[in-house]
Amino acid sequence: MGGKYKTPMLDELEKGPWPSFVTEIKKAAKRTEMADDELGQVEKSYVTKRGYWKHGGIVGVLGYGGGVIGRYSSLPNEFPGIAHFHTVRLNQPSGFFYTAEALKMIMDIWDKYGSGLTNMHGSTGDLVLLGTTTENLEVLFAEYSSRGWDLGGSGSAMRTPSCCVGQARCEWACIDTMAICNEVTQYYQDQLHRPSFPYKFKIKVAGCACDCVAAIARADLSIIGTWKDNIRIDQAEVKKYADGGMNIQAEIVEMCPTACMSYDGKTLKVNDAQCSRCMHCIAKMTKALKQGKVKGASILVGSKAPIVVGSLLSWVVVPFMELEAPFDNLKDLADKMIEWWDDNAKPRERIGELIEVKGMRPFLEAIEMPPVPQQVKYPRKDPFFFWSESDFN
Amino acid sequence: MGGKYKTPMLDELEKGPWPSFVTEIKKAAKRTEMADDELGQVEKSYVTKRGYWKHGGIVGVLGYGGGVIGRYSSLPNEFPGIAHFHTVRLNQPSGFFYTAEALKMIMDIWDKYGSGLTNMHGSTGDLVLLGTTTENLEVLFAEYSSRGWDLGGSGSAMRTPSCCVGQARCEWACIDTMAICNEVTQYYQDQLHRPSFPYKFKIKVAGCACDCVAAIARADLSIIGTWKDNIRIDQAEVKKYADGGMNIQAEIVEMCPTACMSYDGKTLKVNDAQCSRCMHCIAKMTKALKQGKVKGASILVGSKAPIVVGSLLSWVVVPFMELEAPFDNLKDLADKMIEWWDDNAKPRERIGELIEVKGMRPFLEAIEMPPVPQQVKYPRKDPFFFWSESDFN
Amino acid sequence: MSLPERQTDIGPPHYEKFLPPVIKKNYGKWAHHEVLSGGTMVHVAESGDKLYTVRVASPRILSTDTIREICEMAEKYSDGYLRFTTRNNVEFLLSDQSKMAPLLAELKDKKYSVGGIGPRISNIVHTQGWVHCHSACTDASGIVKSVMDELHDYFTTKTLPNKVRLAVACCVNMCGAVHCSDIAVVAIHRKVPVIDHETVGKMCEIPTTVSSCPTSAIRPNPKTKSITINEEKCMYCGNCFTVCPPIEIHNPQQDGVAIVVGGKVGSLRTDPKFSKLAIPYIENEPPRWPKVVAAIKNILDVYAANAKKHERVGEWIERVGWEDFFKLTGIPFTFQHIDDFTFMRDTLRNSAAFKY
Amino acid sequence: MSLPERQTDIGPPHYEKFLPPVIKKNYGKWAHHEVLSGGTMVHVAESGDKLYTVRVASPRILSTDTIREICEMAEKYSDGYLRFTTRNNVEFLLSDQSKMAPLLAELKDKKYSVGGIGPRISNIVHTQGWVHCHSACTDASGIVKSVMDELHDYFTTKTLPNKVRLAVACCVNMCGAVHCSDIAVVAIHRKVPVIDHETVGKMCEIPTTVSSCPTSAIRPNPKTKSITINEEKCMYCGNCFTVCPPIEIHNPQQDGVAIVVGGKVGSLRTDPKFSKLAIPYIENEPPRWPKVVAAIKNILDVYAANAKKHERVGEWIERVGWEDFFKLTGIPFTFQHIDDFTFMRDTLRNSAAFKY
Ligand code: SRM
Ligand code: SRM
Ligand code: SRM
Ligand code: SRM
Ligand code: SF4
Ligand code: SF4
Ligand code: SF4
Ligand code: SF4
Ligand code: SF4
Ligand code: SF4
Ligand code: SF4
Ligand code: SF4
Repeated sequence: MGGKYKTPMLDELEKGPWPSFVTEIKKAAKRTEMADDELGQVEKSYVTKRGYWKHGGIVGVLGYGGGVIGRYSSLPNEFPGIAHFHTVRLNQPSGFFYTAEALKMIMDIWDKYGSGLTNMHGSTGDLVLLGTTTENLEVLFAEYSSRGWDLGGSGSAMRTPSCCVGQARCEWACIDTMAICNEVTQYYQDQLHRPSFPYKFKIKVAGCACDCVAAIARADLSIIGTWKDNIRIDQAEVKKYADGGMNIQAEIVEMCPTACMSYDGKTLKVNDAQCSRCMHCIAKMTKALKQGKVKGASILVGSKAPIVVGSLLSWVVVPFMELEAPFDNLKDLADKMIEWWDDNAKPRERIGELIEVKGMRPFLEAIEMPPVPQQVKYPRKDPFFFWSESDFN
Repeated sequence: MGGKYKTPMLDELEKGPWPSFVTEIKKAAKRTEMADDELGQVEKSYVTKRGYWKHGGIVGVLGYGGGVIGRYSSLPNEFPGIAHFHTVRLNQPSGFFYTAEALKMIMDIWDKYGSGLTNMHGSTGDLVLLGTTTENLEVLFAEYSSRGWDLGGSGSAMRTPSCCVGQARCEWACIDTMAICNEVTQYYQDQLHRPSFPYKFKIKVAGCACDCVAAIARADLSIIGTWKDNIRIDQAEVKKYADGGMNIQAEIVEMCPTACMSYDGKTLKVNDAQCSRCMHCIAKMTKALKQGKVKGASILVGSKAPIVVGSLLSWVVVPFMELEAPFDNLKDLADKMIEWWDDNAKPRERIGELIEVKGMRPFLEAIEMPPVPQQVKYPRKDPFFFWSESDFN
Repeated sequence: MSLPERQTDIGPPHYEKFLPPVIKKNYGKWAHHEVLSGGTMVHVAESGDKLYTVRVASPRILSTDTIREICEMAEKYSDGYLRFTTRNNVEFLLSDQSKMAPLLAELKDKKYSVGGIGPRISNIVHTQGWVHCHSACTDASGIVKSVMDELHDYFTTKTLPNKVRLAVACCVNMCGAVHCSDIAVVAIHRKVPVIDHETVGKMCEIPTTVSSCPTSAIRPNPKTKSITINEEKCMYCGNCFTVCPPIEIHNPQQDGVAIVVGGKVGSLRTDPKFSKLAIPYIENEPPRWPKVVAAIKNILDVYAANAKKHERVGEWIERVGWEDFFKLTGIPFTFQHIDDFTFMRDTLRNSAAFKY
Repeated sequence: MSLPERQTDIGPPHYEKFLPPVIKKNYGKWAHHEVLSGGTMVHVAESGDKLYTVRVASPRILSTDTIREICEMAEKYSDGYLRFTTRNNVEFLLSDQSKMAPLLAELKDKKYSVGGIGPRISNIVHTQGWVHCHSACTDASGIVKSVMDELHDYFTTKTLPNKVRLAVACCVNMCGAVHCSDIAVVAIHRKVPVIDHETVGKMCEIPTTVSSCPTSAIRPNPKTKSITINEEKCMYCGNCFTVCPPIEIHNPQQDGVAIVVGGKVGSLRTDPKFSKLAIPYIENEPPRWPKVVAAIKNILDVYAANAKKHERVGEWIERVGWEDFFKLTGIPFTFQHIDDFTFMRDTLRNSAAFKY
């Protein structure tokens, strides 16, 4: 099989040092007509500068409302192999850890029923299997689920949670990101597989303010590790950095956003009361500086892509929360958020958008959080504000 | 006359070192029933915690649509002296300069026809005469105008322009604020006296970025002096500041917003290419630092109080413009702005609000200004933007 | 007595008529200045000429008597020349240094306050209040007097890290410069307006009234030929009342003031800033508003103790963070502080780094 | 062949199954790490145990063949353990240092790129493009390949002031992390959609279509039983097309990409930032988008030459100002750069201090 099409445009993209997706498609095209026709259609797109995909219809597996994105070529006669070309979202293990054995099993099944192409991983976090037909869906699902692999989310549902590598490898993880991610994924299985929300709801967990999973920018519920007590300093290691050529004054002290550090050429000091726990100094001097020991997470809410009211970053709602397995406090909180959102949102309204419409107060009241200064960059400016009867007592 | 009322509440406000407005009202109350009844009514307000003024009716002088704010007590039987209590706005001379002679003349006439109370000055800039009757308006106007004093603005009109003291006394005035203010006041006499705009339009002129007339915060058209070339440094004077105890590093160099200054204990240097002309260093070291010699103004547009879409600060539209008498370029520009606003605004819509509704582009096109980076703090974030046919050529 | 002949559209007299000779001569040619005391300064021209300024407090509401008194002092000491500042102080403009001491003596004698120059508190920008405006929900002059009595030393002698600009607005129209002041007072309502349906029907244009409401809280009520207000949506701006007086927004028991902080207008060091809400409500307590005075004093003291030299109130707060502002001042943080007006988006914290 | 028994709602397998023993043992007890080269690092546990990571580039679209090849290498060198990163690179997790050199040799042999660790460019976050999405107005994978070929040295060896995160979104839905990236590409339309009135009437729910438009550009047209679009108001977001396919937004001649810059998500030093518009439009030039590549290269070079150590792109720009960004990069400033979307207010400059 393979080689049905001449692809002079795409061939250009096999040149150069970066690994080529064209090479990948060609590899699969040697084995599946799907991948071969995909190659042909993409080549055509490169010539005409437009895509040839129809809107997805609703396809899926029995009892589930999501996990599969229906996709059909708009040129099924020209490219019959991709008349159906649905993607299957397999829920990745937290932290994207695999064994070769498990991965090969996944690939074997995929070669049997799909295009032989994958996305490792989708932007939300799923292991995306790229291209199969409607009739293969049930079989695929049976094969995978019987081996312990389930589908991820799509549609107006809980979406597949994801997280940074966290305590598995990182010295800065203030929370067990992978355990949290796994726990909420399990806890919300029903909501993940049966879309019943006003719109999508995403959860991402980062172990510290570096936010290696971009939680603050692309999760309705962003959980970010932090600490409360003092930074621990090993002055001997500070000296080693200085000896190693680091300009501690310029690179660390002057870049501290709160100007709470000082260095006299010997001792590095932090005025912890002023520290905002931004992670800069710790990240750049990992051997010398350690976070405090009272660890937990900040809970932020609302980020999303720009469609249609403009992109949002998540907002702080709970500045600090201890998070220990089984994370019931977190699940409670998320439940309250979702319930309020579900009760109040219009269709296709994300939780951040709803908060903008309703204001923070009803949201905070719903999740039973008092107002605290950490929730704002600065207080309101204009003198137009509401009073409730409860404020008068 | 005077002393009709017991004013125990207001009497409290005659105590203490700050000059007392109550004492002022009492002084006038010795001579006019108006001021005496005013005293009585204000005392009543102090007791009941509410005002007793009706909405202003439309009153004024023949041929003018503004300059007088009609005001009537809602308790005319109780306080007959202030049944009418209109204010008259006399257009102040630029810079609020007076001779004792001129002021006394103004007071003499006011004592004849009004309450004997004034506001020196109103927030917009007018010399406000506080309290007279409808029947006295024409007489007052004849008396004042025959002596060279005219009314200021009110209503949906050009409002009385005002300015900082500028070159009359200040070493930092990059433009002749008083001449500009006087010129635009004269140029817009018709629009000032005959409300024909969608809403109020205010002009304020400050000689430099200190903005001693708060132009950027409360003028539809804010004119702020600036310069383009290099800051001039007198190192001998720098030394004197240092010798005098100034911590140049902390107070000047580290407070420079662009970090473009350096000081080695001897020589103070400015990297002018990076300087934003914020005025900090010059203001704090006036003997040592002088602005460059290529002077002019930045033109900003749109500030206003919060009613009803939230307060606005003026936005930069023309970063630099030379301004020499008779300031035709400025008048042209203002004309274009006003024309666009007049053509497009709804009633009670300020020019800043209109720009928000229509976008900057039509406004800049109307005033024939190209887009430049100085107009924005930062470019747009979301990928939703318009294209005109003209952009495709 | 026949009227003198009226003239129209002549505009104000040209300022040149009122400039002292030393200013005319050195106009645009000033070299530098020096602050001599809390209320005096000298400007030196390139020519070497000097202009001495003596600044005097004014309650802004001035009787003709007081103005005449001031004029007489001007005639005695400054050749009759004087001016007012953009913050409503009076300035005597002296070219003769030897007249300064006697002027200051007479001012002291007559109990004028000399001050407001340099890193101090100057006059409070304020507006009409109960003295003249139908819209007022507090009195401006009374608050100003009470606050300035308390802070008087900061006007005359004591210094602060930088200028501190105070303002009072007697309603949310904010005729004063409250929205960009270091510390300011703005009067607010807290209750939905009470409607006199009969009068509304007669006196007001319903569509104008409906559209006056920024939050769309008002709907026409064809039955009563009046309007109804949605209590959930009204944020007491009073705009409907301005357009239609029978919609009574005043509520003496519930009206009061809010304190806002951290604004500025100059572009020195940092961009001009809007004032932000510090205290959402303090009741009206005429005649001397003790809680308002104490609140302002507290904020000022904390600023004075914590800011760096040259830092304005807003610059200090932005450096230490609003978390610290609330902690240091002990002001409680409430739901009202969290913006829910149109532009709340950028006021909410979208960062994992903050203080406790 | 009968199907194996399906299970539901089991969720993903527990990650513990896939953790190498050294991780299980030292879980949550890592002490520090060291970057050894552009694509290798070692994490040291409190126990002294070490974990070596070798990071390898991936085109994200991977064939099962390649994944099997990677698995085989993992079996050979890292006891079968591997992971993927949040930016879609592959990481081999070695507990035995001696296996690193042979792994690197085999990777080199097989033409894998090792890199992306430290102050470098890592993989470009991107999404489906013409490969799979109906909404795409450019191809994502092709741009990524073209750009990464050009910047390859910055992945493997060369360093930059800090990490530079690149992203590509193939439409304004922005499934990639474009809105908070150092430098990113977002595909845009520039023409009002063309409506197939007959199909619209049949296929689409008119009220939903009307309300899908964020700028209220769409009105129902009862005559055609379709809709009309107000050309003045449409800003080509494509939301109507998502809701109602016969509203054709694609226009191959006019579709293209915009370049945005200065975003980030971490809270280190400065708050997370949105990316801002740098270049409003570059035409689609498959197969290798030379203008896009050149534009990104230019911005990156200017950043590398001007930023301080540890400054991200957005931090550098905010320090020098956007005036300087446009001057230094030579990118023309256009009307499109000036925000006129809902929240333009705070993007306009309200200060008298700026650079030329
Ligand atoms: C597959 C994936 C891109 C990828 O190649 O990785 C993807 C693909 C699509 N996204 Fe997405 N989104 C994907 C992650 C994202 C992300 C990133 C994330 O989740 O971290 C975002 C930005 C964050 C967010 O949610 O705001 C994202 C924001 C959107 C939006 C805008 C939503 C919004 O509220 O602003 C849409 C539009 C919509 O929902 O109608 C959208 C819609 C779509 C659709 C379903 C297009 C459509 O309208 O039908 C795409 C299907 C493509 C296809 O045919 O395969 N996709 N989408 C990602 C999911 C894979 C996975 O499960 O792991
Ligand atoms: C007299 C004065 C206050 C003072 O004591 O100094 C004043 C008094 C009034 N202002 Fe003002 N405004 C005065 C300067 C201002 C300023 C400051 C300025 O001009 O620099 C502002 C803020 C800047 C601005 O224009 O936005 C100001 C913003 C308002 C507003 C809000 C306008 C807006 O678009 O946001 C209103 C409401 C309105 O126009 O309906 C208003 C309305 C009023 C009215 C007419 C109340 C009304 O609705 O009828 C007040 C009449 C009071 C009276 O009975 O005497 N006044 N008003 C000031 C004019 C005196 C003068 O001519 O010198
Ligand atoms: C007289 C007056 C102008 C006028 O036309 O009337 C004036 C005069 C001077 N100002 Fe001003 N400013 C005057 C209102 C203002 C205002 C407007 C306002 O307060 O509403 C501001 C803006 C305040 C703000 O940013 O919110 C203002 C911000 C400044 C600054 C900037 C202070 C800072 O560092 O932020 C300076 C420079 C300085 O003090 O170093 C300055 C400096 C000066 C100098 C030194 C300029 C000079 O060389 O002559 C003048 C005397 C200084 C003084 O009073 O301490 N002037 N000055 C105004 C006096 C008002 C008063 O009675 O107190
Ligand atoms: C492996 C990964 C997490 C994962 O679960 O997969 C990861 C791992 C590490 N990150 Fe990260 N980051 C990873 C994505 C991110 C992201 C998310 C993204 O790019 O979408 C960010 C946010 C970027 C942003 O702000 O826009 C991120 C911002 C950081 C930072 C902050 C950099 C800064 O100064 O702004 C650090 C600290 C540093 O580099 O000094 C950091 C540091 C680290 C450390 C050193 C943490 C540690 O001690 O283990 C890890 C290796 C460093 C490296 O790659 O240079 N990591 N890191 C991700 C690797 C992606 C890749 O293949 O390149
Ligand atoms: S977010 Fe923090 S804890 Fe997680 S991998 Fe990155 S640096 Fe480590
Ligand atoms: S964590 Fe950030 S704020 Fe705290 S000391 Fe380090 S650099 Fe400063
Ligand atoms: S604005 Fe500038 S020029 Fe005008 S008085 Fe103030 S400092 Fe002088
Ligand atoms: S004017 Fe401002 S930006 Fe320029 S050198 Fe002085 S302090 Fe720095
Ligand atoms: S602020 Fe309000 S109450 Fe005070 S003068 Fe202005 S309109 Fe009247
Ligand atoms: S007070 Fe303001 S918000 Fe309330 S009904 Fe009147 S106009 Fe609307
Ligand atoms: S960014 Fe747009 S085109 Fe690309 S995958 Fe997402 S929805 Fe499809
Ligand atoms: S493309 Fe967007 S803006 Fe244009 S009509 Fe469709 S929905 Fe409205």
